[in-house]
Amino acid sequence: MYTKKVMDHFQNPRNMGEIEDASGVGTVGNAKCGDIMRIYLDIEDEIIKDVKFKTFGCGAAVATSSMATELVKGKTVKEAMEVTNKAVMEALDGLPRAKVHCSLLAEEALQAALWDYAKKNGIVIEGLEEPKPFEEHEEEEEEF
Amino acid sequence: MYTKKVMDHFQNPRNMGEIEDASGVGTVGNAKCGDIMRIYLDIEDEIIKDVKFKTFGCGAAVATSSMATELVKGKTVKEAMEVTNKAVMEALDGLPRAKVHCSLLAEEALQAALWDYAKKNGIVIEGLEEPKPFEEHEEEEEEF
Amino acid sequence: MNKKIYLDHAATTPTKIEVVEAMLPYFTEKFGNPSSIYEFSGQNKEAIEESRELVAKAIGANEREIFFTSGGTESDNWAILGIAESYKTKGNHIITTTIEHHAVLHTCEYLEKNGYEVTYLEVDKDGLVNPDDLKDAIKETTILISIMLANNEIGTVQPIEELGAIAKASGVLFHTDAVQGVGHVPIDVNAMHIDLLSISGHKLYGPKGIGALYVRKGIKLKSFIHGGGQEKKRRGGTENVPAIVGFGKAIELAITSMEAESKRQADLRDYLIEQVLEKIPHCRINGHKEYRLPNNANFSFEFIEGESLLIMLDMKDICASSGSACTSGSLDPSHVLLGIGLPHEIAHGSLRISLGDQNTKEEMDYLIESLIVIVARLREMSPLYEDYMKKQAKIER
Amino acid sequence: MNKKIYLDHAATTPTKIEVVEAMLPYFTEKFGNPSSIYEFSGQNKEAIEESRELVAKAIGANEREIFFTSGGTESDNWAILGIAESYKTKGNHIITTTIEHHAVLHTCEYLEKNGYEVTYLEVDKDGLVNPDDLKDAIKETTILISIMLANNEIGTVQPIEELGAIAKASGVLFHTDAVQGVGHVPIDVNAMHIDLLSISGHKLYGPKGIGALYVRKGIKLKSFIHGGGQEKKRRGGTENVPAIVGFGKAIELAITSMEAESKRQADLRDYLIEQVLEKIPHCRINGHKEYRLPNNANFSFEFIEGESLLIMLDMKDICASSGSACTSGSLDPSHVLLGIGLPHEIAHGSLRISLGDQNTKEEMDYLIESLIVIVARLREMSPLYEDYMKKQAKIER
Ligand SMILES: Cc1ncc(COP(=O)(O)O)c(C=O)c1O
Ligand SMILES: Cc1ncc(COP(=O)(O)O)c(C=O)c1O
Repeated sequence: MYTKKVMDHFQNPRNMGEIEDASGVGTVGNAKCGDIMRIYLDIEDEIIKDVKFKTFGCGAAVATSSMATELVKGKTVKEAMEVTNKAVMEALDGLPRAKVHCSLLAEEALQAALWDYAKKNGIVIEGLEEPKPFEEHEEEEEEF
Repeated sequence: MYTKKVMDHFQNPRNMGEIEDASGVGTVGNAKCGDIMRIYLDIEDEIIKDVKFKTFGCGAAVATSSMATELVKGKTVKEAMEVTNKAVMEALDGLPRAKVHCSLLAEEALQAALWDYAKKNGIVIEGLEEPKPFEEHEEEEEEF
Repeated sequence: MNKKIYLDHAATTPTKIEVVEAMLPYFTEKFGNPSSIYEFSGQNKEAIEESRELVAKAIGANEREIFFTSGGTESDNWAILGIAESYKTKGNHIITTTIEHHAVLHTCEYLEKNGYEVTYLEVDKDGLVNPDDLKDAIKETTILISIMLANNEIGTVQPIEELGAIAKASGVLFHTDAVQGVGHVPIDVNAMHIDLLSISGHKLYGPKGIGALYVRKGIKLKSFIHGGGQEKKRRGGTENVPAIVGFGKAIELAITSMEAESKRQADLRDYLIEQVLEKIPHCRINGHKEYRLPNNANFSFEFIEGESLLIMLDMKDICASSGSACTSGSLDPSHVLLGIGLPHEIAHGSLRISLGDQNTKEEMDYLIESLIVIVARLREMSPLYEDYMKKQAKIER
Repeated sequence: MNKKIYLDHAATTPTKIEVVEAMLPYFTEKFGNPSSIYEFSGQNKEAIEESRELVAKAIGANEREIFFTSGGTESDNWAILGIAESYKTKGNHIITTTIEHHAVLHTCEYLEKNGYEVTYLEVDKDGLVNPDDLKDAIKETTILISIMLANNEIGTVQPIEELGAIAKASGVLFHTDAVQGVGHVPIDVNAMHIDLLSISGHKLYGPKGIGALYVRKGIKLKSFIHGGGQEKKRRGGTENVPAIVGFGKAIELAITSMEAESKRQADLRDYLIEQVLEKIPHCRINGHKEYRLPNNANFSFEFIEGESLLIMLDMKDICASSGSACTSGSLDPSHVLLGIGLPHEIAHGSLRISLGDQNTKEEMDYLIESLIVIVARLREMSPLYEDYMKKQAKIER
């Protein structure tokens, strides 16, 4: 079901962990859908010096967050803005159709972390939109 | 599907053939339903001295006519009147449910032959009813 | 002769050894549920998709248009009931023929009891549908035409391409029951304008209990069996992996050998027909002389009845059939033989010989000899023959 | 460990060698169509009837009440759609539960779209139906109650006898999906007042693609698959003889070994549950503690997600499932886990272990060790766990 690359990133996730006093942290997704991603950025002089992630989710969720961190590590903030879900998917040699949303989540997590960094530093990153606020628990009442 | 007795009477039908100038001949059934039986009786002094049959029909039809002739051969007319479809079925160790009508046909053929004998000789056989006239081809129009 | 001479391949075929061998690992080793997530089951998913491709290829379809079912009967039911339901806002009229298999006929009768209108096209004496009749039958409310590709009793092969073109020109969906056709005659769903097509595994040396329905891309078709997400959510139920694998293997083998086998069997068939007609009086062949399955010969012998004939053939180790296997045991003669206009008493005396890939010319000779003896014997026993002979004698005098 | 540790017997079971051996002759030698008239096919008819007796015996039914189908899904569809149609003049209300298999749920949803009313009984936190709820739900128009005997995900076994008695007292027909129950817990259709019961072959070490529906004598049940005269005209389609024979053999073996195997597997299960609950924090067991299938254990591990867990187990050669096999791949957590009131995030972290006759204590130990490592690893990766730990730290400070 998953490509070799996905399995590799799932089994050996790169940059898993957290960064204390990170320049920016972004958390997206919700437990209701079964995916939560958190990305930590350590940015110095507009360069992403370090990046870590934590993910609650399926194999694809783990792999896409791992790959997303790989793709932005050492890059400038501007370059990081170009890491789209498509780029993540391509780097993983593709995802099953039902799992494409994971790559979107990875893109969102990254952008949420960048937003946090921008906000903390009072700067504006071109093209970056404010992420939806993260709610760990579901907002709505259970349907069942 | 058939008992050994049925198969034996089908494979080696007893009294198959015709009797010229028979004392009585009865033909019943119709080709539409796929069964026609004809029984020939040679009766002398109220005793069935010889009996033959011809049958167009399935294995059970052949076997029941064969058995019916066996059961009446050498018997008196009165005794022959007691050869019912049940007697024929029992003598054959039973018939599949879908084939019970064959044994009825055998009884009818026998009674039709007796009726013919009675008519030719102007006598009345107690309990014997006039058989339905035999029509080789269907009376009604084809439905198809 | 000592071994069985099996001449009833239209009823069912033996599963080929290669097919059984292809199936075996999926019972005991690769037994996983294809819907499971672990790798051990992934191989089963792949095996299913390989089979789907093989089935698709056999009829010129795309693999995404193939849905596995439990057999030809389910495929027919699904196609007809599914379209009836999915297109009920468009209309309630269905066209079929009088000589379809019961899987189609009884399904149509069921629909008739539920507010649908069904036209049963008659066929000519050879079993052919007249394309003009089809044209005339189509109306505003017609949502489906279901005409079998090849008849299971008399072997007549319909002008499917022409019928399909008519359906297409009228914008009506076209289903064909190709259970007897696949593996015997070339089929291309696109060239023939077929929208839905039923196949069964056990008629082409595959296992029983497996079949497929081809559904042209874009056609709405309601699920018939509701359940899990299998078959793209269109047919619930844990996939019958071994049978699907066997089905794929069987159809691949059938298509590969089709040209040569069809020719070989048609030659045997022609020899059989010629000999029987020559050597047995009061006998006719049913079905079309030319547009007929390569492996089918259907005879009617006057004055005798089919079941007796079958039992006597069985005593000579010959397995054959009289009308469809499904109808034997019933009292009515086959609706197909009545449908081509045979009178009841002739229909009762029918014999279907359906050849397979193991049959030989020697077996045909043995069959012919056996038939000569048996038919004569049964006629000797037949009051109808007696009457006929007496009539003839009178005429000659 | 090198060989696969298969712990997903609720998804499907390997076909037993004895079962495959019983089936084999019916593919290549005794391949005849049971509806055919010749002796060669007679043996197949007999084989089918022998299997029918074995299936009947397993549930205390009469063999004339057993109808073969293509699997559990078809049996469920037939029971529900058939009764809905046959009794529609009596009423249009059906009662079922929120935790049924999709074969039942999706069929009920289909009926809802077609003028029927369906009540979905909720279950308690252990998955049990409250008999009083059932009593309250029955009304004038109720024609069918369909409640599964044992749940495929959490293993909860319903008080079927009590529920059946309520149905009977109300004069409502009672169907139970016993696909997961047969061969694991004793079943008697009479003592339990069951009118219709679904079984599937591949859940009890028989082949896939075969199942049965028990229909109590006297119950009107419309055909679901229309076709030839098979199964007393109630289910068309050439009989899947090899699968029927295998099914019979499998159910016979299952019933013979049931008492001992259930005990053995329940012991393993209890050991597993005890160890996991003891050794892994933030973990709960789903389903009823006592009224549960002997081979089922269903855990929820907080802060982690099921698919990752399954893949990591798979990497250790352990085959297990998270919710039903059918639902994996979808985004929603299992309706059963939601049905017993689990919040979404807990439901996502569920693991179903279903034992089989080959599993050993050593395998349980290996599973436990693997789980300890994997759960810890996934929690290490989980932002939810991070947040939880930080909260705890704050509280402790
Ligand atoms: C023309 C035709 N359609 C449908 C069927 C039904 O196929 P199955 O027996 O696989 O359900 C058959 C054979 O029985 C057939 O000959
Ligand atoms: C409770 C239950 N009902 C029905 C089914 C469907 O059975 P099958 O896959 O044989 O169609 C299953 C298994 O998938 C099940 O667990």
